[in-house]
Formats: sequence, C-alpha cells, structure tokens
Amino acid sequence: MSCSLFHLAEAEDDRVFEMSDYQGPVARWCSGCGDHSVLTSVQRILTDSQAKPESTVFVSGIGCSSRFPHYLTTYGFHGIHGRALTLATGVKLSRPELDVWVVMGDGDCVSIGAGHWIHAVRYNVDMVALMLDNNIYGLTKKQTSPTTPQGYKSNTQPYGSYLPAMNPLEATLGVTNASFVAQTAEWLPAHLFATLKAAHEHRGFAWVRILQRCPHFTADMYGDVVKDPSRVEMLVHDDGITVPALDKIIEHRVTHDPKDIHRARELAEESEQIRLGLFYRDESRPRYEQTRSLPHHTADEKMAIMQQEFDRYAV
Amino acid sequence: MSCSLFHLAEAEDDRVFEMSDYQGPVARWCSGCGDHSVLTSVQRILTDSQAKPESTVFVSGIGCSSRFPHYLTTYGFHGIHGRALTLATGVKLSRPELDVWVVMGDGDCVSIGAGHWIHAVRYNVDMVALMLDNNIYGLTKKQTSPTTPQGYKSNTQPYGSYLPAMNPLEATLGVTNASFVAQTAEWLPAHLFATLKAAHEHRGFAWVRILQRCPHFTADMYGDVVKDPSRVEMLVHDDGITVPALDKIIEHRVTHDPKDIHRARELAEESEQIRLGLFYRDESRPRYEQTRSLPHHTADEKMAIMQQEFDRYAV
Amino acid sequence: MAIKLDTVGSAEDAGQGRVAPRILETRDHSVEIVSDSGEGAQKCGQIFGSVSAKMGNGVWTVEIIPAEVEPPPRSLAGASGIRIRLGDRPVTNWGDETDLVVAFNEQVLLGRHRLNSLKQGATIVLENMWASHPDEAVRNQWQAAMEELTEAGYHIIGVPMEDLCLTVVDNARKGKNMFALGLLCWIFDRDVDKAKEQIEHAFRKKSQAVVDKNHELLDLGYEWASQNLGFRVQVPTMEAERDMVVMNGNEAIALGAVAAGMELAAMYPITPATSVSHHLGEIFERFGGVLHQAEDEIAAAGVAIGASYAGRCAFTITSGPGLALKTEFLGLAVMTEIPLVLVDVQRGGPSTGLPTKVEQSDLLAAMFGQPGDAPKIILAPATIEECFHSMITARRLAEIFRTVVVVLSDANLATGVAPFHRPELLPEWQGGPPDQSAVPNDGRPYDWDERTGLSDRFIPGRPGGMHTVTGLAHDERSKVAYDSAINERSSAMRSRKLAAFSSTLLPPPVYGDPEGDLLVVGWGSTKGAIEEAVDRVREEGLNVSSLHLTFLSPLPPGLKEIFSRFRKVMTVEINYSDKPGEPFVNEQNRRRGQLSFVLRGTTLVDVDCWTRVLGEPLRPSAIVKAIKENLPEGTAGEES
Amino acid sequence: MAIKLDTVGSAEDAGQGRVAPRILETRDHSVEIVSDSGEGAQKCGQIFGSVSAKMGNGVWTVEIIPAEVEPPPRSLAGASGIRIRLGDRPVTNWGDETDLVVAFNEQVLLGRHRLNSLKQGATIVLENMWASHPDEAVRNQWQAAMEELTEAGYHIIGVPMEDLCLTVVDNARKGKNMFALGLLCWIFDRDVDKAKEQIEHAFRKKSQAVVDKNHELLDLGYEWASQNLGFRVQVPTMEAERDMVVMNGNEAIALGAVAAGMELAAMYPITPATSVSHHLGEIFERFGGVLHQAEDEIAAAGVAIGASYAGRCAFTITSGPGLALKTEFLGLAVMTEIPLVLVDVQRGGPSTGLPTKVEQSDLLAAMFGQPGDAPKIILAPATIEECFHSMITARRLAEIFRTVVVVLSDANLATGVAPFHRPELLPEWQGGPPDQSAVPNDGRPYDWDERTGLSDRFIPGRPGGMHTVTGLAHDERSKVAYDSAINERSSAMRSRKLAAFSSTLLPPPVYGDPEGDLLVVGWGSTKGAIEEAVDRVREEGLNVSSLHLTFLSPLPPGLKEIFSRFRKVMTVEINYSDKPGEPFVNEQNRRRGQLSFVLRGTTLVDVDCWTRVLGEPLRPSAIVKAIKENLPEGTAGEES
Ligand SMILES: Cc1ncc(C[n+]2csc(CCOP(=O)(O)OP(=O)(O)O)c2C)c(N)n1
Ligand SMILES: Cc1ncc(C[n+]2csc(CCOP(=O)(O)OP(=O)(O)O)c2C)c(N)n1
Ligand code: SF4
Ligand code: SF4
Ligand SMILES: [Mg+2]
Ligand SMILES: [Mg+2]
Repeated sequence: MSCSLFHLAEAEDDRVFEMSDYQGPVARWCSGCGDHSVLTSVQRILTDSQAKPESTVFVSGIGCSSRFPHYLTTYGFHGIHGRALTLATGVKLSRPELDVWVVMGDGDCVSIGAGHWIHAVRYNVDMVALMLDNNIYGLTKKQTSPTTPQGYKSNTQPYGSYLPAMNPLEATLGVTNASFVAQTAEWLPAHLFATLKAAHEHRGFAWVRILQRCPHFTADMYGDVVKDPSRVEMLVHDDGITVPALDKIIEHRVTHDPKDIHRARELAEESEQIRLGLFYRDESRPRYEQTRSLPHHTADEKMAIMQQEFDRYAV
Repeated sequence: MSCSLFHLAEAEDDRVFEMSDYQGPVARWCSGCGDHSVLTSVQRILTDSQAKPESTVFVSGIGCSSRFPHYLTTYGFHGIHGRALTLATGVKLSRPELDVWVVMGDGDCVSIGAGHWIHAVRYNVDMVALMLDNNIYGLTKKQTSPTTPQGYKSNTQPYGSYLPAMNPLEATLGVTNASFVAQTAEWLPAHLFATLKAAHEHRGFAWVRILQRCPHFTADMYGDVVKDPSRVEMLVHDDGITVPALDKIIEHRVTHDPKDIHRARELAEESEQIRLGLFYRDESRPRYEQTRSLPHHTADEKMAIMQQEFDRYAV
Repeated sequence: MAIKLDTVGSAEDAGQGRVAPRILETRDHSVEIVSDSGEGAQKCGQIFGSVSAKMGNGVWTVEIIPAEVEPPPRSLAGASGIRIRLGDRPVTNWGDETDLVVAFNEQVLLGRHRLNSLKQGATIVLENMWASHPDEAVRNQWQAAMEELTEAGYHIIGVPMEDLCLTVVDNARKGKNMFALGLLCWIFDRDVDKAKEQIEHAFRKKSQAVVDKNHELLDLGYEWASQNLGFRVQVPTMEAERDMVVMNGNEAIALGAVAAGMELAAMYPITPATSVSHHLGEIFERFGGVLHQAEDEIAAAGVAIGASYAGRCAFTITSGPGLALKTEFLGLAVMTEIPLVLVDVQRGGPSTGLPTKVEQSDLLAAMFGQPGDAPKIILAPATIEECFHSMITARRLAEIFRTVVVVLSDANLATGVAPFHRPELLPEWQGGPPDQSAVPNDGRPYDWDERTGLSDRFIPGRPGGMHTVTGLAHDERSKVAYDSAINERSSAMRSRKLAAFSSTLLPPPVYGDPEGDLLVVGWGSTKGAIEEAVDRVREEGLNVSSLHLTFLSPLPPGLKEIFSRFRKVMTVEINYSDKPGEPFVNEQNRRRGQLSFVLRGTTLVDVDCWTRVLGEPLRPSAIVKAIKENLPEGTAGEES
Repeated sequence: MAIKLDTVGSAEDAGQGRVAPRILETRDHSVEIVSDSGEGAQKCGQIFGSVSAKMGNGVWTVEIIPAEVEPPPRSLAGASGIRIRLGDRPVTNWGDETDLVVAFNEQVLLGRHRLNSLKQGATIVLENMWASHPDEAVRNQWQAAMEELTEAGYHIIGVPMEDLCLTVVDNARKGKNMFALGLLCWIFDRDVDKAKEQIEHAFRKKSQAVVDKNHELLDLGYEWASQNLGFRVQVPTMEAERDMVVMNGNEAIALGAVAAGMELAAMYPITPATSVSHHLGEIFERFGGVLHQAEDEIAAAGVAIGASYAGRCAFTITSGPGLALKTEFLGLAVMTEIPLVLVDVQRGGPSTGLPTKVEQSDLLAAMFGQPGDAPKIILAPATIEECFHSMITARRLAEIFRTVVVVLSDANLATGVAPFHRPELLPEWQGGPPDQSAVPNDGRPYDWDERTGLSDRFIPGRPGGMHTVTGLAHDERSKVAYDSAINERSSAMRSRKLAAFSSTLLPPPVYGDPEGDLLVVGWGSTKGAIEEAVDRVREEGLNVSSLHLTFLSPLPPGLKEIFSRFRKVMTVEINYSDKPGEPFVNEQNRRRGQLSFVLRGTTLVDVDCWTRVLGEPLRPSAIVKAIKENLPEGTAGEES
C-alpha cells in the first residue's frame, strides 16, 4: 500500500523541462538586488538536473530572500522567521524522496535561527541550505545583523555596529558532523552556479553562504569587491569547485583540499581577500535520515504488530 | 543621583566571609552527583575572592544542574530552560558592577539554548558560564542530549543515540569573538578549582565545560575515566591553567599556548584521551558591555536633554 | 509521651495459636506504598494493581513522584510511591484519602500525612528498623514522627521488613518492595501465581536468579502476613465482560498515536509529557514511525508541521512551557491550514510551576494563545481510555479540517493507571500514503468551500499542484494578498471550519437528571471524580447533575439550553480562580476558572466556578463539599 | 472611448488672462500623495503635514507602505505614499476617502482607486508624461487606466511634472516630490517660508546646494500651480492654545520610554514595531539608556527581564509573531513578579499575516497567552499622545504591582502622525537608581500583603536580601514549594494584585449621553474614528454613545452598570468575528470580537460586535453604517 507510492514517484517520465518551467511570477526584489541572481542560478540548476517541479520543495523563513519560493514553480513553504530549517527537516525526514532546498537570510539563519542552524548542521539531513548574506536585515529596513561589519551604521545601531561581524563559516565548520560548507558570491554567476551544483549533488546537509548585494540598504558594502576581482581569492582543488570561466579573472587562488577541516577553519577566518569556494566536504558523515530509515508496513501488518503491543497491556 | 549608587556598592567593607557564608540549604542532588563537587568548588572560589554575597548573582536555566543557585546564599535567578544566558546578559548589561555566573546543563546550553549560547559567546559580556555536561538530560530522566555519545541508550533513543555527540568545545571555538574556552572535570577538584578561578578572573565571557557524572542515569559514562587518570590529557602552558597537584597523577600532558586558536581547535577534537585545560583565552576581544558604557545623568539633566528632543518635534 | 505501636512480628503475636483475622469487607479501598526513591515502591504497586485488575477489581493507580530525581533519603518531601485504589466497580479516579499504607520509613509517611493524604484511622504497615537505628538523630526523628502520627490516630503496625528480607537477599533495600507485595497479596487475598507472572514480566530483562529471588521475597511477605497480621480486606470483584488492558494515560496516547496511523512524532522532553515519547521510542519504529527529539520545542513543532505539510501524519507532544514556545508555529499551521495534532499534557503553572503535578490551566492558552485569530479544535480526554481514542479523533479532525487539533491531557491522566476495554483496532484509522495524484487543471490549493471553509490539500509530489504556502495573508491560490480585503475572507474561511464542525456535534449528555438545582460542568481528567461526587450527593437526595465537555473548541451545541434547566451552573476545574469574598474581589473583576469564563462569554449564563490549584487531582469528597456549599439558596434537600 | 483629461499646463489654460481660482471651503480635507517607492512622496507629505499643523490645522498623517522594500515601478500594489487629513479641529483619525490626490504615475493611482481609497469625484493631479511614453506597453497601460479612472468619475488634471522639474534638476525622479509640495502649498495657501524651514530640517545632513535645489523646486511647483490651477482649498485654522509637538505613535513611544526613565530596551526588529527602536537608537544613549538588539525575541525578553530583575527599568518592544515567542518568558516574569513593560505594536494576523497593516487582534493572546494563570496588566493607548503617556503609566504600574504590563499599540498609531500638546515632563517619572539599602532582618522577598498581594523587591546589591527567584511554585521566601498548597496561595497573591489595582480605577466616561439606544465600545487606536462616527449619527438624532477602554486587564469598574443604561451594546474592533447569518454560524458558536468576548464573560451582558480585518484603519463612515445597521429594533430616529 504505502510502498507503491514510491514507485509512482519514481515512474518513468518523458517530460523535458526548460528553464521557463521553473520560473514563477516576476520576482519583487529591488532592482539590482543580489537575490535575483541566486534565483536565476537555482533555476538553471533545476533545469540542468531536470528536477521534477512536483518533487522539489523550497522552504524559507521570513525576509527579502525568503520570498524565494514564491518566484518558482515548484512546491514551496514560506515559513516563519528563523525556523525554515526545522520545517525542511520535517519534510525531508518524512519524505526522503523529495528534493529539499532551504533559503534563508543572514538574520534568519544565524540570528533568530542560530539554534536550528547549529543543529541542522549536526543532523546532516540531505538538503541544500542557502544563506543569502547581505549583512543586513533587508525586509525590515536596515537593522544590524550578526554579519554586519563592525562599525557599519544601521537603523538600530546608528553609531555603528558594536561587535565584529560573526563569521558563519567558522561557526559552521565548528559543528560536529558538518559535511559540506562553501562560500560563493551572487555577482559571480559562474562560481555561484558551480557551488550550488556541488551543493545539490552532495549527499547530506550542504550549507552555502552566498554573499549578496543589497543595493537598497548597503549599496556601499560590496561595491568595491564587485568591481575589483583582486579582492577575491578562490579556493581551488581537483576535489573542490572548479570554475574555469573565472580562472582568468580571479588571480588570487589558494589550493585547498576540502577534506582538510583544520585548514578549512584557518581559511575561513577573516582575511584580506574574500575567500570563495568549497571549504569542507565529507560525504561519509552519518545522515540523520539514514539512521532513521524505517520499515514500511501495510495497514494490516501494522494491525498485527499493534495487537502484540496490546497483549503486553492485557489484564 | 544615580552615580552615588556605584559608590555605595564599592564602599569599604570589613566583613570577612567564610565558606559557610556561601552555603545555602543542603543540595538536593543525588548522592554521588557531580554537581555537588562543582558547588563546593564555586563556594571555595567565592570565599577565596571574598565575593560579596549581595553583589553576586547566579543565573541558571532548568535542569538538575540549574538548581545550583538555590544552594548558595548569593542572589540567584533560576530561570527557564535554555534562556539563562539571556537573563544573565540583561543583569550584567544593566548592572556591570555585579559579579555574574551562569550555570547550565548540557541540554540547557547546547540544545534548547543553542542560539543564545552562540550569541553569548559573540557578545563576550563579562561573566562566567558553566556548562555542567553529564551528556544526558538528568531532571527529565534520561533523554538523549546533543552531547550523548553515539549509540548510547536513553529513554527517547532506546536503541542508541543516532548521531555522533556534538563537541561543544569545537563549536564554541568557532564563534567569532570567543574569549575564554576551557574544559575541566568535576571529579578532579584541583583542576576544577583552578579552571573556575581562571574563568572568574577573565575579563569577558568565560565559557567552561565541566564534565560531570550523573550516577543516577549514566553511571557507566565516566566510571573508567575517573578511575584511570591515563584516560585524561592535560593542556599545560605558563599562560594556561596550572594545577601542580595533578602533575604527578596525570601523566598525559600537552603544551598548548591558549593564544593559539588554530591549535585550540585541533586539540578540541575528539581524541583518545579527554583533554582538560584552557583551550583559548584572549582578553583583547571587545566586550559588548564595554561598547555600551553610557553616561549617567541626573533626572534633571535628562529633563534638559529631553526638552531638546521635544524641540525637534515642536510644531 | 509513650508511643503505642502495634508491634506485630514480636514473639507474642506470632506463632500457631492465632485467631482468624478480622475481615474488612468494603466496596472501595485505597492503598499507598511509600518509600525513598529507588526502593521500588512503584513497581510493587504496579504489580499489585495489575493483579487486582486481572482478578476483577476496578483499579486506579497513581504514582507519587518527588520533585527531585533522587531526593535525600528519609525526607518529608521525598516520598516516592504509588497509590492504588480498588473497587467493586470500575474506578475512575484516585479517590479521597488512603485506607492502608505500607511505608518504608516514617519520614516519607509523615510527609504523606502532612499532605492530608491519609484517612483518619488508616492502617499503616511501617518498617520499624529506624526505631533502633544506630544513629541517634534517626531514632529521634522516629520518635517525633511516631508522636505526631499516633496523635493523628492512625493504626500503626511496625514490621521489621529489612531484617526479614535479609534472610533472603543481601541488599534488603532492593527486596523490600516484593516483601511488601507479598504482604498486600495476603491482605487482599490476591492470586499469588498471577503476581509471580507479573514479576516475571517486570524482570524479563533480568536473569532467572533475580526473578527467583523476587518470588522468594513475595512468598516471604505473604507467609509473614498470614502468620502475623490480624486483618484482611475484601473488595468484591466483578466479572470481566470482555478483554481489558491496563496502562497509564501517556501509554494510551502513545498507542493511540500508533493506532491512529501517526507517522512522525516530534518532541522535546518535558514533564509530564515525556513518557509518551519513551513509549514511542520503544515501539514506534516497528511501525515505521519516526520519533524525533528536536533541539527544542519550537523545532519540534516545525518538524511536525514540515512532515504534515509533506503529507505524513505528524504530531507533537509537550506540556505548558513547551506549549508556550510553540505559540508562533501553531499560528503558522492554522494560517497555512496544515493539519497538526498537538498533545499538551498539562502540568501546574504558570511558568515552570509544578512540573510533576496536575493542573487544567492551559485551556485559554490553547484557545487564545496566538496573536491574531487562530481558530483551532481543542478536545480533552476524560479517561485513560479516551486518551487512546482522542488520538484517532484528533488525527481525523486535523486532516478533514486542515487545522490544528490540540489534545489537552494532564498529569493526572498521564500517570494514572486503570484498566479499560481493549479497543478494537480498525485498519482504516491508519490512513493511506500521501495523495500523489495529479491535480486537475486550475486546481487551487485553498479552494475553500464557501459554506464549510473546507478545501483539499496539494501535497508535494502531486503533479500540477505546485504552489507556495505562506503565513502571510493569501488568497485561494496561496498568493500573497496585496488586496488586503482577502484577509477578511480568508479569516472567515478558517473560522467557518469550526462552525461547520460544531454543527456535526451533539449536545453532551447530562449525568444525572436533565434538570435540577445545580449542574456541575467539567472537562478533562476530573470526570471520574466529579461523577463520583455527583453520585454521592444524589444518594443524599440533592438535585445535582453534571456535564462533561470533550470538545472545548468549538463547544458542542445546546449548552445554553441545558444550563437553563438548572437553577445554578458551576464548573469544577483544577485551575486558578479568585474566590468570592476575597479582598477587592467582586463579581465584575473576579478572575474565573478557565472553562467557566469561556462558557459565560459564549452562553451569557452566570456560570460560577469552584477551582483549586493544590497540585493534586480533585478528591470526590472535596467536590461533594464544594457542591453542598454552592447549592443555590432554597434548594430541596439542602439541609439533608 | 475617448479620454477626457483636464490637461492644464497646455498652452490654452496657462498665461496671464486667468480667472480667479474657485475656492473650496471645507472643514475637513484629505490629500494623498502616491508614487513609486523611492520617489519621496512621504517626505513631501510629512512636510506638508507639519506646515499645516504649524499653521493651526488639525492634522492626521498616515503612510502608505507597500509590502516589499522596493516593489517594481508602476505597479498596482506598489503604491508608496502618504495621506494627510486636515481639519479645522483636532483630527483624530485618517478619515474616510481622499479628496485630492497627487500621483506620480497612473498605476499606483489605480491601485489606490481599487482599494476604495478615493472619494467619488475626487480631484487628481497626475503626472502625464506616461501618456506619451516611448514604450507602447506603458502607453497602453495609461490608456486603460484612464478609462477606468474616468469611468469612476474623478476629476483628473494632467501635469507634466517631470518636464517641469527637469528645468531645475537633472534627475526629476528625485525632485518631483518638492514640486508637488509647492503645488500643495499653493492649493492650500500654506506659508512657503515655513515649508522652506522644514525642507532645511529634513535635508540637514545634506549640502546647502541640495537644500537650495529643493527650495527651487518648491517655488516652481507653487508658481506653476498659481498660474495653472483653477481651484484652491481653504480649511479654516485654529488658534493653537499652547505648545504642540507632532510625531507618530512609535516616536511617541520612544520618547515616552525615555520620559518614563526607562533604562534598557531589548528588542528584535519586527514591523511595525521596529521604528520605535530606530528612534531609540538615535537618542537613547544620550540619556544613558541601552538599546539592545537581541538575537531573537526570546532573548530580547530575557535581557529585559534580567535587567529589570537587577533593578533597572527595562522594556521590550515587538509585534504579533514576537509576542508569540515571548509567551514563555512573560509567564516567568509574572511568576517571579519581576516588573516588565512589553509594547506590542499590533499588526495583521494570524502568523505573518499582514505585517504592515493594522489589526487589534492580540488582546486575547496578551491576556491569556500563557499556560497556567498569568495575570498581567494590559492597557491600550488610543491616541498618539497616549502612546507617550502610556509608557509612563506602564512603568509605574509594572513596578508598583511587580508584574508584566502590556501596552497594546498598533500599526495605525505607529505610522499615524498628529500634533498634540507638548507634555510637561516631570523629573519624578525618571525614578531613582536601584534600591541598594540593606534588607531588614528576616525580610522576605515575597512578603505578600494579604489584601493587595503587593510586596517589596529585593534587588541584587541589597545586603541581607539574597534569595533565588524561580519560576517554580514558591513561598514567601522564594523557596521551592514542596507543599503544593502554597501554590493556591501564591496564585491568589499574584491575582489579587489585579483586583487591588482595579479598585483604584474609575468607571470610564461615556462619550455622548450616559444612556440611549446603542453604546459602541472600543479600545485602542479606533477611538478617534468611533467618536467621529458617534458625532455624526448623534447629529442625525440617533441616541448613540460610545465608551473607550484604556485598561483591558483588569477592566475598570462600573461597566455592567453603564451597559445597563443602553438598549444595546456593541464593540467596534479591528479583529476577526464571525458575522451573524453566515453558514453554520449561530449565537452559540459564533466566534466574536476579542473585547466583546471578554466583556460578555465578565459582565454577562449580550455585547455584540462589529469587526473588520481589512488591513486598514476603520473609516468613520463605515462605523456610521455599522451603527445604523446595528441599532436595536424600534430605535427612535432609526429611519431618520
Ligand atoms: C518572529 C519574527 N521576528 C521578526 C520578524 C521581522 N522580520 C522579518 S524579516 C526579518 C529579518 C530580515 O533579515 P534577513 O533574515 O537577513 O533577510 P533579508 O531580508 O536581508 O533577506 C525580520 C527581523 C518576523 N517576521 N518574525
Ligand atoms: C521549555 C522547557 N522545555 C523542557 C523542559 C523540561 N526540562 C527540564 S530540565 C530539561 C533538560 C535537563 O537536561 P540538562 O539541561 O542537561 O540538565 P541536567 O538535568 O542534566 O543537569 C528539560 C528538557 C522545561 N522545563 N522547559
Ligand atoms: S532591500 Fe535589499 S535585500 Fe531586500 S530586495 Fe531590496 S536590495 Fe534585495
Ligand atoms: S539525576 Fe544525575 S544529574 Fe541529576 S541530580 Fe541525579 S546524578 Fe545529578
Ligand atoms: Mg539579510
Ligand atoms: Mg545534562
């Protein structure tokens, strides 16, 4: 009974999906907002992988970036602020055959959502988790986020942010059972695409921080970096994320084996250049949903087991 | 007006406090519970530092360990599960002259409290935060905690814990602005004392994980280690925590400069021996409450400023 | 003052030449076994209860749980134990005071006495080793306790349990409980073979040697009692009509969840709800179910909602503080119309409150906790049997009405153990796999039926049904509503579901006459105690009836009409209310019992309330007293 | 169909030989300026409002905020703008529809039309560059919009704003707003110098060149209007009696917090509450205050409670979803009796709901959100001025009664701007430093006064007062209560405080006659609109009065008595209720407006309700209609 379901979902399918098949209504982000670029990249990946729209679920929190699912034609769950990872865990745990993506803002993921973030990394449930990091609260209009640079002025800290920005890469790499940690930037579409693709192919919890421009509130934040490729350093390795298109543009490169967690943590530290690439990947980490792969019984089989249970309580 | 207060609190005081001055009602933990030992150690430190009971505040969450404040004669705030650090932050932020300690269980600090833990490390508010880690939920009777070893049976995961235990040292060391990270064990009172003393002297957020026995539910967990000192390795350094009393007993020792964050992270990883000592200390990290040290005005002065404010809105 | 103790077990009383024991015949008898934590009083009582149930007595068992995991030994507040109430009819509640106590030390006994748990003149079987304990402090404690207890008029029988047990085992602390069981078996004439079977079951994970030793201790206690005790108790038994099972309310919820076809339970440990997950932890995976212990209660709610969104039947279990943390997520589930069952095993509040004690004070929070209008279905099982069935009902309602169903159990049901008819399990309760059929063209994810507010769900996997659910105000297509008038309509659609559901409910049956002087209205676990109280006062000739509500939101129809047939209506609840006559309290500012407030607002009938928050289940005798004090003036039989 | 447009600005109309403009005299006029986001319509309106207030008009300004940060240009749902209502008396609400609109494109205008924001026959001053836009799609949109708008009967005046502005600046998008301001200054005969002063203030952080350009644009608009427009509007002004200030409700709360001597504000950003913290962020530190943006709302509550425990006066600010997250901590504050002020700027619910829109639907959640009994004080400011004063009241009550005080503001007050009397600030509002005196021997941290439940706090630092506060049930010494009967008593003590407080309140004054056919009861920001509606129907001869409640918990005394003097009582609220006559809805299962439910339960009076959740403030005209439809049968003047 319940088994047939999975066959259904796996049934042969001769549909061919174009990119337009994943495009929903016009995205209502500000013009120039980096979220547009991420959306396009994700739509390309869906096309590339011929993802079935009905078997793909995008879960998000609340924020500009969390409007993401509305602009796709897959299933979507626009949840509540900070809790996207919990919803996504529920989806994937109960329907492992679905392809689950999570889209969060920086406030969403590492401020109000910090506890779930740490634990989702630990659970290592197979999904892609994108943190669209514009270093600010966009939707609520320019408040400091944990990743806001120290001294940067916002509406809640108008004399400048008090603390050094949290480095979410380092923190993620500190969590036991982390299995995929990468950083990319939306203004480098080739790198973005390659990173998302690697994340999507990863079996486990793939956490990607995407540096994202918010021209509306922090136009000054990444302006220089975007113009000046020498401000970026790429992590390169045969086992890493390779982006030939950028080989000529980005001169700073550092070879890094994504299996090396110690080096990954060092590289994750603040540095002169912004480092992009795959910091860490380990597909051998236990995945929570694997440890929970459970028998499928028919209702009648369950009835029989249940009678045994009741026998234990019989008077 | 408001300034005189601080003079009051600083006034000369010829009281001399004995350890008994800090001892409240008999602690109602199980016999053999490691919490007793921590309590004693803390009372020794209070005596040593001649802490004024009225200027000392212990804040806790909910759990066996969180009963801590009830067994002292200082001010105490037995809060709610997972939120002790937020309450403590409020106390210290608004009354920097108070000496603030936080006591949490492992569930309290790194499960339900995970978000606050990460952020408290980042805020680096001057206080001592103790995580009494018995690798289990004690008060609610043996459920898996994030630090429960993989495979260990509990009432909620009776076939064994699914995931590798979270290593809270690594995670804490991954948080930007961490300033004091140490690990000790309650069954080594000399080490415990020295560690708590260093934590107490630290200016900033001193986070200490205390390995703690729970004979009631996990009698088997630390039994061997307690009996066999060769299962322990001590971090030693001139700048670290020195415990001469243990020099003869604990043979495994590794020299570690607590300024070295990279090495700290490596040492924090799971290892054959349990590593105790000071992993990291940096007193130069900005403290949130410092960035907020604010003018003290009399009511009349405030009135005057307020009139200026109102002028801005005058019709 | 000299202490008079019935020191049976001394040479004089023992031996052959005994007269036949006095036999007390009674239809209702309560026994407590109290000890320090870790001495196994609970296991003793559980076996005694099971055997009694098997023999045809009505039984209600409730654990006595100290606040700490392992309180200091011999402490007043440290009593760990169990109360078993036996009857010649089904027993529905823990009753009043205890008739017979077996106590392993005098301090825990004293604690029970001071909590008014023991009946005047109760018989107490007490370990008497403490009287001659080497530690003088202990001897003094004993002496003082004896004075207080004797003064109180109990009939105390000292027994050298430890010494006797040491003839069989080395560690008497671990054996006394089986000795006590033997003793009780003799007193109540229980079938020793049945008791031995239960011991085997209880120690099934231990070696045969352990089982044997326990059997031996049982025999010892039985034997000793038969030789030394001068009384026995006889509670007539019933013929069991059909198969019975015996369990506590949390076990019933766990089994109910499985029987209801639930597929995922997400929780975070919290007393007194946690043991539901202990039971599920043991059995759920056999059925293919996932028990997820989340990092906190918020995450537990999120995981359950995520699973339910994905078409699996999911629920979350918690108690007060956890309910508080789930507040925001419940609003999301209501808004997105994702079915969700939430079980709240209520405890004493507010805040951390009384974690192990019963209270019924989460009704208003469940009903009104969410900012904004978040209509939910709320139901409360009244018995352990209903704990089981409420899960099946809750699942169905959650799915049909696409909303949150809150099941309000409480600590009384959670730890109470009683036999009930073995339910006939129906395979259709299981439900099928998530609907994965293609959505017809132009289907809308909230295709609200204008009359009922109902609509079909588009579960991920259904081709053509793709849409994004959102907690923002949205229209039938789940599109964010920029035209905010849609908010009025979608709010109405969500609310309409409750009106539609209420139209399917019947007026609840009145217990007792359909009209009279006083109607006592209750909800949840107090049903047994209220109806027992009503029986008692009706026997005294008072025109009192009761009404028990299973559905709290929406309320069933006909209440106003039922109320109109009584001169006075009053709720009896275990939650807080201001008492009339207290300083500054008047009819206008009085803060009332939770159900009474809801009933007043709904029916405009002057529903009074009698409530207590004493951290224990209501006693029928206390309700009797409350009824008599609250009879409207001029009531016939008032002075009877 | 041909479009008829008053294309002033064309050669024919301009020039010397103009006749004097028509002058419309009116006591009440509403103006909207709408544009794409980023075009500065709000700044234009704010300056216009300030100047009008300074000149002696009653003013109410409210922002029109799109849901996205920067919606696509020229989109129906993207209108960003402002409405200014002017009157010859103090204006207390946003009124009904708009009389005059200045629109920068026809799409946002169309959006406003479709939301029924514009009065039949309203005058519209519209940028007409779109009519000849190079993009055909734009021209077609324009064409279609004109048809719809003309059909609707508006009086549309096309103006080539962009072209005109380009004569002064390079980027006309950034200049139009000042042109529009000039235009409005001419129409309403505003003092241009005052407007220029305001421009200087608004651009104080910019260069003098910027200020000059803006002055120039203002002059250009003024000049152009004087040459081209055929009408002016005259709203008589009042003599200002004393100093006035003008601000929105969130600014008033921020200033109120400072005036109340608050020392710490902990929050997490959430619309529409956040701007309170923006204002505090700017000014709080000057007063020595700490604004703490926490990692989430739970932490914000914890930090505020921690600070308050430590003797500093602290508060937290949030809106619905944040209130939900604070549920558990509020229970702790009530249980430990730590004073805490919580400001909830209500928005549309449930769940994420309508974040920028007004609703009054957190009343029940504030009152009953906590599991267990958690009595709190709840008050709701009704005006912007009351937003200011409510902070001072809230602080005092929180500290005197050692409890949580919830201040329920809403999005209407938050963004509404109106002048009010400049408050006289009192130094005693500031409070002193934390009490650090030694506690007398044997002092108890909860030394409850038996009558009032009040007790003194032992703040850390006080020698001899050391104790541990706890959310567990506890006794006077703050010791964990093992004797659970203490729970009944301590619950009573916490509840008693509300009864004691309510005894200090006076019955609220009735607006209108003290008796009559219908009493309209309201709370919060609807006061102005309700009283305006009552004025209108009273002028028509109806016997209708209104009653506005500031305190919702506890309720003030005397309500039942007041209600009894009216034939019908009905609340008017911006929250959800089932409407009579809807399918399956009947008197018994109808889900009612939040205040109405509370009043029914409290007074047993059949308090009806008329509620709407349209995501906008109530319009007086809608209330007038509701009143007429809800008059009890046989009402005198019913058919007038
Ligand atoms: C519980 C709750 N708290 C606060 C908010 C208000 N809120 C909405 S989005 C947001 C933060 C947005 O910042 P971020 O997560 O970085 O996303 P961005 O908008 O920058 O993409 C906040 C605080 C909310 N909706 N719910
Ligand atoms: C919000 C909330 N959730 C759950 C609980 C129940 N609870 C009390 S203590 C505890 C965990 C105890 O474990 P830990 O924090 O490790 O402390 P320990 O008892 O082991 O010292 C839990 C889950 C609670 N009191 N409040
Ligand atoms: S405010 Fe910033 S993050 Fe939000 S849509 Fe605009 S540019 Fe993007
Ligand atoms: S249960 Fe464990 S942690 Fe709790 S008091 Fe007992 S030994 Fe200590
Ligand atoms: Mg952001
Ligand atoms: Mg623990």
